Amino acid sequence: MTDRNNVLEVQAIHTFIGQFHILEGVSVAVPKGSITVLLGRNGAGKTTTLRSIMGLTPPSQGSILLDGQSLVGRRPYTIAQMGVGYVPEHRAIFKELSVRENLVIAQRQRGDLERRTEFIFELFPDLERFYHLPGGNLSGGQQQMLAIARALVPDNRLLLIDEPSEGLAPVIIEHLIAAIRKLAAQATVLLVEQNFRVASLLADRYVIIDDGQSVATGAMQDLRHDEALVHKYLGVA
Amino acid sequence: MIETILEARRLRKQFGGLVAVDDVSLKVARGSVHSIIGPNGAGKTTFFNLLTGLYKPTNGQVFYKGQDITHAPLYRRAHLGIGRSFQITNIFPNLTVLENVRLAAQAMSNINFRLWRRAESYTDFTHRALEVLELVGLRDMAALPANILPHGGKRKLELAILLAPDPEVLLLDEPTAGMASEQVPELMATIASIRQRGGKTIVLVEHNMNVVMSASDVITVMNLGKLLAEGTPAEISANKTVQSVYLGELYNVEG
Amino acid sequence: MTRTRNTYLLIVGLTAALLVFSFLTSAGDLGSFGTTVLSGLFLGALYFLVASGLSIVFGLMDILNFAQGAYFMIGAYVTFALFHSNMFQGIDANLRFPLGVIVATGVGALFGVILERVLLRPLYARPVFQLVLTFGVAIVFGEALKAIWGTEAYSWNPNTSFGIHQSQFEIFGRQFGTYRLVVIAVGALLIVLIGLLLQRTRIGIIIRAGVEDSEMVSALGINVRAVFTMVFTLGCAVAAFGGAIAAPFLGANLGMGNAFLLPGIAVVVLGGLGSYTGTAIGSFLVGLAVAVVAKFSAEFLNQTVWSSMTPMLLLILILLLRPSGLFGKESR
Amino acid sequence: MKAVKTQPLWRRTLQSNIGYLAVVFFLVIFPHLVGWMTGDSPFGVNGRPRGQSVFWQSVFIEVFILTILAMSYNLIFGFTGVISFGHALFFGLGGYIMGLALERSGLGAEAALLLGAVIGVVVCGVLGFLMGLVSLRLRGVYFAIFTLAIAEMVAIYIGRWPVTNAEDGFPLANMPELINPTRNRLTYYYLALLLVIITFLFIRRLMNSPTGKVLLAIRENENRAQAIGYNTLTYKLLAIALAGMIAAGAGMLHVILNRKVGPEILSVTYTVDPLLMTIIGGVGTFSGPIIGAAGLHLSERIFNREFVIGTTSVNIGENWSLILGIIFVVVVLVFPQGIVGTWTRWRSRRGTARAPAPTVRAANAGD
Repeated sequence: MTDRNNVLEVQAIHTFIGQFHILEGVSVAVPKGSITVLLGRNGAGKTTTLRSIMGLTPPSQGSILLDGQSLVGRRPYTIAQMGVGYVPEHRAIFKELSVRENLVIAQRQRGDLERRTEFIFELFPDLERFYHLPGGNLSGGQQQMLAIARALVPDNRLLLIDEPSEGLAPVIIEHLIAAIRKLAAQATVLLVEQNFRVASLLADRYVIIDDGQSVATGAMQDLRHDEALVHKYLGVA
Repeated sequence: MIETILEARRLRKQFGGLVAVDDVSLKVARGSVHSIIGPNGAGKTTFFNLLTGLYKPTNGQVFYKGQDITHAPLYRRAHLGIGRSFQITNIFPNLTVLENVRLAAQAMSNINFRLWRRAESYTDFTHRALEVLELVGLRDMAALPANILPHGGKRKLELAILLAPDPEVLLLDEPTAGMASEQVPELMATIASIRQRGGKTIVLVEHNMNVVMSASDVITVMNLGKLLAEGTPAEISANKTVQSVYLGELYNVEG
Repeated sequence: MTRTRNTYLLIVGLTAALLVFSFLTSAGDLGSFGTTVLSGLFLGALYFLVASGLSIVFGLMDILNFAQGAYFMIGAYVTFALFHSNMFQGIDANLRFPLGVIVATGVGALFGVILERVLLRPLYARPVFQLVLTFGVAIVFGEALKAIWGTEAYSWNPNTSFGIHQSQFEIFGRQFGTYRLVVIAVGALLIVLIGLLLQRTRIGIIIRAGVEDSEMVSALGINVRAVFTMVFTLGCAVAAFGGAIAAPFLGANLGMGNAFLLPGIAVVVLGGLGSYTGTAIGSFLVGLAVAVVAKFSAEFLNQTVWSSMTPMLLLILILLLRPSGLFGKESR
Repeated sequence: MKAVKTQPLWRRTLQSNIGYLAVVFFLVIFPHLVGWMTGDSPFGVNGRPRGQSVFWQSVFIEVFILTILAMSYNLIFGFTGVISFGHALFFGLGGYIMGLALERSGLGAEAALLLGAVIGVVVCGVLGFLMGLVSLRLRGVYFAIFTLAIAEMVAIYIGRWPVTNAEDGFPLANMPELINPTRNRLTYYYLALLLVIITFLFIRRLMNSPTGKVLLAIRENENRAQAIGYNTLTYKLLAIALAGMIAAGAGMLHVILNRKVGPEILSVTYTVDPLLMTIIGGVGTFSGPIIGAAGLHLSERIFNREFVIGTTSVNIGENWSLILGIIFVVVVLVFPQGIVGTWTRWRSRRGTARAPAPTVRAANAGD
């Protein structure tokens, strides 16, 4: 069943939040070195899928394998220590902490940050400028960059990024796209994105989630030409 | 002449440095179903909460039947005839289903401080509650504690609580959220039947496009805290700008 | 920005008002004024030791630990008992006391771990019961102390005590115990140390981040529950340490718990939820206020009842006038 | 089910309350039962005024007083969902006002009793209302702190107040002969029992009234209660004022029984006891506070003596509060529903397994 090329393999997970049956069978495979995007309307279960992988809303059924090791039943911090970086929606950075402290806290070993500082500043020059300012003083786009940078501090094999473009102005989105593409050279990425344009510029592969189930998967290139599928699950009409 | 029942005038809401709702004006016509849509982070939930009174706007006003209700607390709005539902199921978990709805029916009455009679002796409210439960299809479960209802049942109960006091304006916050797909048509049928009975105005924040497109008279699209477009479902689905915020520009450029 | 400036103006104003009031009521007697201020600082140092744990735990875990006063009391009893126990009279008094303090702090830490891990952890889903439980635990500790040492109020005899405790110094012609000065210094030292811990160390960054969003901290690979246990334990240990170093002056009695819990809570509310600076400043404001009122009521009203009531009165006033505290964020 | 409905109201009432009626019946004959078994007169006048029956009467009167106090606490904590750590304030103030009225008003015993009862209840009601008004807008924890601070402050003040002899308090000698617990303890016993019954019926009726349902709604989900149109603050104020008034009544019964008023009736004990009794008995149930109060107070009486085990003797009663506290901690951890709540759950789980859907009757109840 398991493909050795897949960094992450999620198979038919079911997740409840309280009594809400949010995920009713979601399967996602993320090939090594790829950017895979989860598509779907609001409330379809994309965020919950990421949170379930991270152990924040543990699934009650199904399996999640990270390079063949099961993640189900592990606590979030162990999952993170196994090499999963998480960038939550709404840019959950620590607003009272300085940019530097936001990055320091993400270190898993001494020296992580020193090794990565250059790379991070190259990706997001703004962070260098505001290195000692509280995170709360940053603009929305800069906060998003900080949230992503935080996931880059330790060596992660997999990055989970939830809606990087949410609420950002187009110029900043361009910048983010460029940054995330650079990232993909170093790690495998699983992304949630509502904006189809952003998704199609970034991703190699897609998984569509609708009503708590994964309903379609394939190469992003093919999806761009499948207008019917796009409109069925993502469109306005 | 279309009569405006609920109006937002230049509403603005700022959380710290973030402007969640930026100068949005809106008129809801009496008897219409008016939907508010937009991508994540568009500010529609915040806008909705400004209408319901959960948040106080930084600037701007809200009018109901020409009366300024910007600063009216939640319970006052309910008395004026504005009812709201919640995105997260928001019921009284350890009371029975009937009691949940009966409490809502009783809220507008003047019996709330009668300490001496049994609540059940006010049969009008029990009748009203049972009537509403019938409407949403929960009558058989009236005596169960609300927290043992399945999720779909709780959503129906939510709707019943909303309907029981017979409000003129219903503000529905993502009624299909977390609902299994097979339950959605049932909910749409309920909304349709509320419409058919007439006299009700419905404001809907919703993601499920099938629901929005088939149920609405008017759709308002928000993006980045601002009002982007307004029109009939046909107009909105033909609108290029709207398509682009939902799908991103590339798709439309290429497709 | 202006809000911060206003806050500091308010603090300076309050302090100045207290000092001026104290100065005027001491009728030009500088010695009386000086001892009042020093008493205020002494109380402030002790309040800080109770309140720092309360405040950080409240910010991080959303638990208001009503048993914090009991830990203070445990610290005092254990130190008192060890110092006066016949078993240890062979040890030199100057050594016996610090050893007692260390043991008392350790006992506080031990009970802190037990309370957090065994009793509070299963109740994280039920915050109301956590609150009620810490209230119950406070009672249990009080009763346990009563069962062991009885209802007697023990006071420390300076004549058979250790060196510093026996010495006095003069301030404008009035005697003041050197030991209380040491307590003030220790309190100030701990303010700096805990402040450095929070600002400079990795664990401090984790704690401050956890106050904002503990789930995100765990998603970054940090075992937040272990941090909870550590912080809670540390808070209890510091409170017990406070009781231990207070014992030579206050002795040990069953009223101590509430006598320090309520001012501690007043400090937390005054300082503002989760604000360390607020807690540090608030401690000395409350300490000074209690000392000034105590002095005033003893000299002019001729009764001590007002001084005992001051912490509660302050707490009530703060809750009514500024429930968000000095440095608290305004809630929606 | 049809059969039940056609029965006359009094019969239905009787049937559904059969357990309570049995308890009341037992309590009514109890003093005579003890008297008959031990040969002491329950009236305590014929030669042996300190007999077993009279002793047990006083134990039960204490139980009744604590029951009333616990029921009043349950009204705010269990039914309305508001935590207060200052309930002793109402109990103690009620006691003090009654004491002052009897000893210092200069009126005759009957008039003073009436005056004290009215003033005490009114003062505590108004005080509860005011405390709620200024502090209920605060978060839950802050209300708990606020009540604790007020109660402690008043306790300290009255403990040093010369007018009421500070920490010594003052004895009560002036009281109506009919209910004088020294000479006519049996009538006092029945009076206390009557007040328990009245309080119980009042709270049950209140909780079944439209107002009570709103209180439950506030406990369950205050935001939603507001959203459907209730000004929840008003209802919480009502609950706190009523609970304060009832607690004041309990305090009055207490000082008359003990013929003494002192600051100990304001101590935190009278907050902790009803809290423990309510939680151990069952939060938010009608019978929980009764079972909690009776269970805890009676076991204290039973265990409050030397137990000789081999050569060592242990006095459990001396450390009773410690044991109580430990029991409380265990109950909160293991049975947060308390005795009654756990029992009901257990029974309903068995019940639903056997009899499916007991739903139709209640659904039709309004028809």
